[in-house]
Amino acid sequence: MNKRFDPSIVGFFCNWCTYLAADLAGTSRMKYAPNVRVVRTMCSGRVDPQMILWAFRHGADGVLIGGCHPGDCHYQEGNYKALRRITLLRTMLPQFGIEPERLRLEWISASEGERLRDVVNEFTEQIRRLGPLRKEAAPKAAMAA
Amino acid sequence: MRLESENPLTLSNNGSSRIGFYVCHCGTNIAGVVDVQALAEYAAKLPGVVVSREYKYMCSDPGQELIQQDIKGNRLNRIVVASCSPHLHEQTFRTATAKGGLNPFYFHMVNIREHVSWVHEDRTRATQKAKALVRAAIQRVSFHKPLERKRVPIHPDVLILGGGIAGIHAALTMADAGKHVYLVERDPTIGGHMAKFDKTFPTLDCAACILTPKMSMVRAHPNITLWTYSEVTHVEGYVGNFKVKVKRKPRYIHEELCTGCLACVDACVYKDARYPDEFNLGLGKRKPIYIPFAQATPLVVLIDPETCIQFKSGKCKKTCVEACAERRAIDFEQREETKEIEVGTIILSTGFQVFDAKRIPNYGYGIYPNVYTALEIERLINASGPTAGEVVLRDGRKPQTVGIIHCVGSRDENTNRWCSRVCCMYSLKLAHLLKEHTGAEVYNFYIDIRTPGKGFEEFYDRLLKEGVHFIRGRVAEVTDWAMTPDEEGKLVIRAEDTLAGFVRRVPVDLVVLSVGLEGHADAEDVRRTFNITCSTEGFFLERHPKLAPVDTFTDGIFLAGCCQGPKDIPDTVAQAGAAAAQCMALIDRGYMEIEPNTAWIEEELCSGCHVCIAMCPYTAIHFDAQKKVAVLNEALCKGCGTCVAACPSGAAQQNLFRDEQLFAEVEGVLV
Amino acid sequence: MTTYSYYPGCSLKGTGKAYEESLLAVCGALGVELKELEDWNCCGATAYMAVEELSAFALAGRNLALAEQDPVDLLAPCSACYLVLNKTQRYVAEYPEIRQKVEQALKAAGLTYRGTAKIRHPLDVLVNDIGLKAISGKITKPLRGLRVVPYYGCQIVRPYATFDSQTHPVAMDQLLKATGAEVVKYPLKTRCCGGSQTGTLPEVGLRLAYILLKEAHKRGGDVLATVCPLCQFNLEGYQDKLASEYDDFVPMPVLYFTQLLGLALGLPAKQLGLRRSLVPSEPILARRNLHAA
Amino acid sequence: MTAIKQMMKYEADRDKEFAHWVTGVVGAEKIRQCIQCGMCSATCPLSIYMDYTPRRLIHLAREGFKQEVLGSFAIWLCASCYSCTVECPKQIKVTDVMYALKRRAIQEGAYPKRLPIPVLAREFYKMVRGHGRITEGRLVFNLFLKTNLLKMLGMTRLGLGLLRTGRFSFFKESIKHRKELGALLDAVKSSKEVAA
Repeated sequence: MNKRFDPSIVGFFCNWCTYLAADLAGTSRMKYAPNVRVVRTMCSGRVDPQMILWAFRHGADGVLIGGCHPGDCHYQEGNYKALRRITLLRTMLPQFGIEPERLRLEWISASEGERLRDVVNEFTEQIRRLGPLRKEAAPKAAMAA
Repeated sequence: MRLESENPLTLSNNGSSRIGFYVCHCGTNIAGVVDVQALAEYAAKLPGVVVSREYKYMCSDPGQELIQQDIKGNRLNRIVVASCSPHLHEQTFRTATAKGGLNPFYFHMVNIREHVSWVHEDRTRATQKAKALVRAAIQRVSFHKPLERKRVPIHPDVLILGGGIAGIHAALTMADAGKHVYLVERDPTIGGHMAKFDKTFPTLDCAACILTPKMSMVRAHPNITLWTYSEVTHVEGYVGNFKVKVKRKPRYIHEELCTGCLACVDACVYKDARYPDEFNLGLGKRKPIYIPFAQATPLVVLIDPETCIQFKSGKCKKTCVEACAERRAIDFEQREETKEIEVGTIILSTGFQVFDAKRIPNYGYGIYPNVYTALEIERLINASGPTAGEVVLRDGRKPQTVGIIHCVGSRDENTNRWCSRVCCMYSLKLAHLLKEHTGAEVYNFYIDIRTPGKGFEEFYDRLLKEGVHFIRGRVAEVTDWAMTPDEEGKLVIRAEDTLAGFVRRVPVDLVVLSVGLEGHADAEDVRRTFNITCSTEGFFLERHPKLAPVDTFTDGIFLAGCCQGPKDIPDTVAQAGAAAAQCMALIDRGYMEIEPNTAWIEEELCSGCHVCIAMCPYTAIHFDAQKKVAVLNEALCKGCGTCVAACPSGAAQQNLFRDEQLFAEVEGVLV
Repeated sequence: MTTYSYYPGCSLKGTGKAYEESLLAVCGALGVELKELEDWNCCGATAYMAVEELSAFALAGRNLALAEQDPVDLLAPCSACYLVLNKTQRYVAEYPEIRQKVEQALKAAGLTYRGTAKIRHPLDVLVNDIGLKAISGKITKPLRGLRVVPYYGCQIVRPYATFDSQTHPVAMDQLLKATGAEVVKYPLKTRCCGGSQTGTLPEVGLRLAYILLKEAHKRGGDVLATVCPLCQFNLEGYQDKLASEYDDFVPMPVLYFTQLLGLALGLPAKQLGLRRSLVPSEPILARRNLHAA
Repeated sequence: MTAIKQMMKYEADRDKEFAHWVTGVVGAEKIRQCIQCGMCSATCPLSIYMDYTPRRLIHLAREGFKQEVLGSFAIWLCASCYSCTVECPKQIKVTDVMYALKRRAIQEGAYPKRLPIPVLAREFYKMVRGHGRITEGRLVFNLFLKTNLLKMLGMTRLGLGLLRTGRFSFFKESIKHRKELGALLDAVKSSKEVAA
């Protein structure tokens, strides 16, 4: 009976939407996988691609970024900028030996506690299926960070 | 490559930081799931940690004392508290840190309640996650720098959006306190839903009698600028300094010239009213030139271009203009105009809309003429309503039996899940009034009777005494399909009498649908315009259900009334008062301290690549041609950090979210 | 020429023969090709599903698996079949435990299931694929003056109203209007006919049929139009019994909507199985000067 | 003189296993959220005949009053019209719950003796197992033979009518791949035994 892989995932959550959705999930006592560890930023636009690679380098098996729905950004359009960066980065990840599926950007508003729960569970499962980030991948990522 | 050289771990224990760590039990809220003992022991061993304690309630005075004493006693220079969400108590602990003599921004908070103990069940794994988050915070806090809070002045004027009872009460409260209020209302008159009601529960005092005096006070008040038939189209700025654009729709009447004599209305070429009037929900008729109702405020007529001959064909005798020859108030050329105002605080009191009964076809609304919504009945029994208080069916008969169906569009996964909170009481009220007006036999079909307010249960008791029937069961359908002779020509209501345990068919003449309350169809647009949040149900979201019930997540914007969720008049007025008080607290202090999370640019690192300039949504960054570097204007920066993420050379940095702080945190959650 | 795979179900080969005949005739006249599903089996039937759910899912599953082998939509005229096939598809998708058992059973029968079949009802196809416009264009003998009561019954709108309103369906109303008939306003159009009960609890089934027919007559209907062989059988088959039990009962012909459409398209009575009625419709048609070709 | 029966219930009268079972039934996922509004009963065309309305059955079942539920005649009245399922404000699939109760009652032999339901099921199964299709005429015929002839005789006029109009065929409808179909049904049976 081998212990099943328990991925560690870094979540960069926007202070105005996804972070509050996580608070809401809490006050509503929803239950979800404990694998995502949240780092709060004021806006998904603050999430620097190097920060994501840094996370992969230091042992993250997946990275989840939570921002406001299109048109709802607290700072007008930081979420769009995040979208552009993440899309670009996803295309580069394979060069570091990292499957693009390990990086995900989701729009989760402050009222979507249930959605947060589902996204976290679903993403955790996805990463579990992908397995641990291959050892040789990390150093490659490090070069970039 | 930036951080290759300086690994946060080595930096974080350069000996300089003396960290105090505190984990809160929050009673059993946290301790019940997270092993706080183990957590404190774990933190104690982390580099830089000098003190590590667990305590029942960190937010309590003794809890905060603890921090202050340790700062002094153990010469702490960094504080980390693991408890609830920073949105709840970050301020509390920053203040405690400051009281201890440290710069409040040497503090960092870890959320192990909302994000851990309340959402996870497995004690081991929850504790494990908590440890990771704590380690991250402890690594991060070493990189914190002392910061000064920025103070922004609060413009003394206030904008109130929505002129129902909530907006009216808030406006008067502040105007009486000497604040200048802009009250903006979408309809041609203020008064909102309350103006349509006949009586109010449970006291049965007439709505108009208590509302209309307040309406005219608004009109007369020197400190209130009343803009009806107007909408807010654009909002920019932030707490203390909002710039707002207000669109004033044309009435085709010069408000300041109209005396409300209504001569024009009488003079209209249409001798009698023929168009469904909005105020009476189409139960009455109006002319193309009209006032919504007798006590409309302001008492200024308006012209509806959809129905006015002059607008449709341009060939009208314009008898109305003749009638107003003296004052020349009528102006077919009037155009929409836009006002720009500056205010420091905003109250949203945009109210609600009633559930559209057509969405439940089984109840026959719009199919059978004698099925009405509760709001329509309010107009029918209202002495100033279309029938002058006569409750008659569409064919003129007086109803002998009435069925009131509760929870229409409430407590139903197929339409709206929530309880609309006021329907039970207004249904009881209507039951009483209908019995009083018509002597009819009245049946209430309810799921549960909810009468938690002051004097509510007593009112319920009164209705029981009056012999109103109460049948506990959700109605399945209203139909004109008769099974027995006495059902012929009636509307038959079918429901299970759940207390009796069998299904009943009750033939009635009049069906009243107690429709629920929901957020306005365009609440989403308003939410966007003001940059606030909606709850899942489509009502505006308060900052905290208990501790900040009228605040929003946007500083300086407050909520009052049903736009935040269904509530009755007493609660609405109370909330409006609270919102007014919140505004005045800000105004009278004169300034607001805001998060010092602004960005800045390290000149010597800046390569002058312009990337950040394009990024900034507030044009806070410009290029210094001499120095060939980007320069950031702190006053304009709102602290999103987008420029920081974009800067290729690491010259752009953000207070409270510096690269090394975030990198250390990321590493911390992972080690 | 639009083509559909056609799943008759047991009733259309027995008590519902007239439905099959009229359906095939109408489709022929409208240029719709129906290919009978090769080696189809009993759908599993609601009555059976109630007591043997899994076997029913498996039986329906076989039909779906067979249908998937052809990309065209699957036409299921019997409401019971329509429901069971739909329900099976949804539940197999919704409940892993059911999926696993059904797939396993199909494997034993050498079949695989993907859940891609699109299950359609003729009413849906006629109104939404062929279109009322095209149909009214082909009407040669409009049913002027004939007062038709549109009766949908339960299982084409409940619980899966895929092409019409669950509570107030209108598709058949529109189609009948297109035939020139006068459509009676009928609040019981989706009320259960009790068909599945008549076999086991006659008094109950009969009572429900009585309620429907009585109201239909009260509202001035000449004939009642159905979309389901079970409803048709239950509403027509026991009218002599109803007459003997309820003195205010007046018999009424119960026709398939396809039979009425066929008449309007000028198709011969023989092709429409009109003579298979137990309550003959000829008298009322004659009274309204409508004679089948 | 009518016998006096104790109506009051002791906690010990609750069958917790049954209560647990019903919450696990397919379609009954939300049965605990029932607010007893009675929509299911009110919308049910058969509830006019029911000893316990669907609403009461739901509550009795989730509280574990097994005798009352399985002994109730109401569960046999369900005509599969799905009104309750569609209208339930808590989205409980009441029809499926009724089905599950029927099945449980049959398992435990707790069905009204006057009902030919198990016979019907058996006959139906035999015919499908054997031929893959139902020849209605034969099914009804066998069914009536195995239950009560009287009812059958009462129906002769209908029978004759159907014969006359060629709707009552005795000719066996049948599929080609009977062996496969047999295998399919056996597979279901065995999978059930595994489950049981």
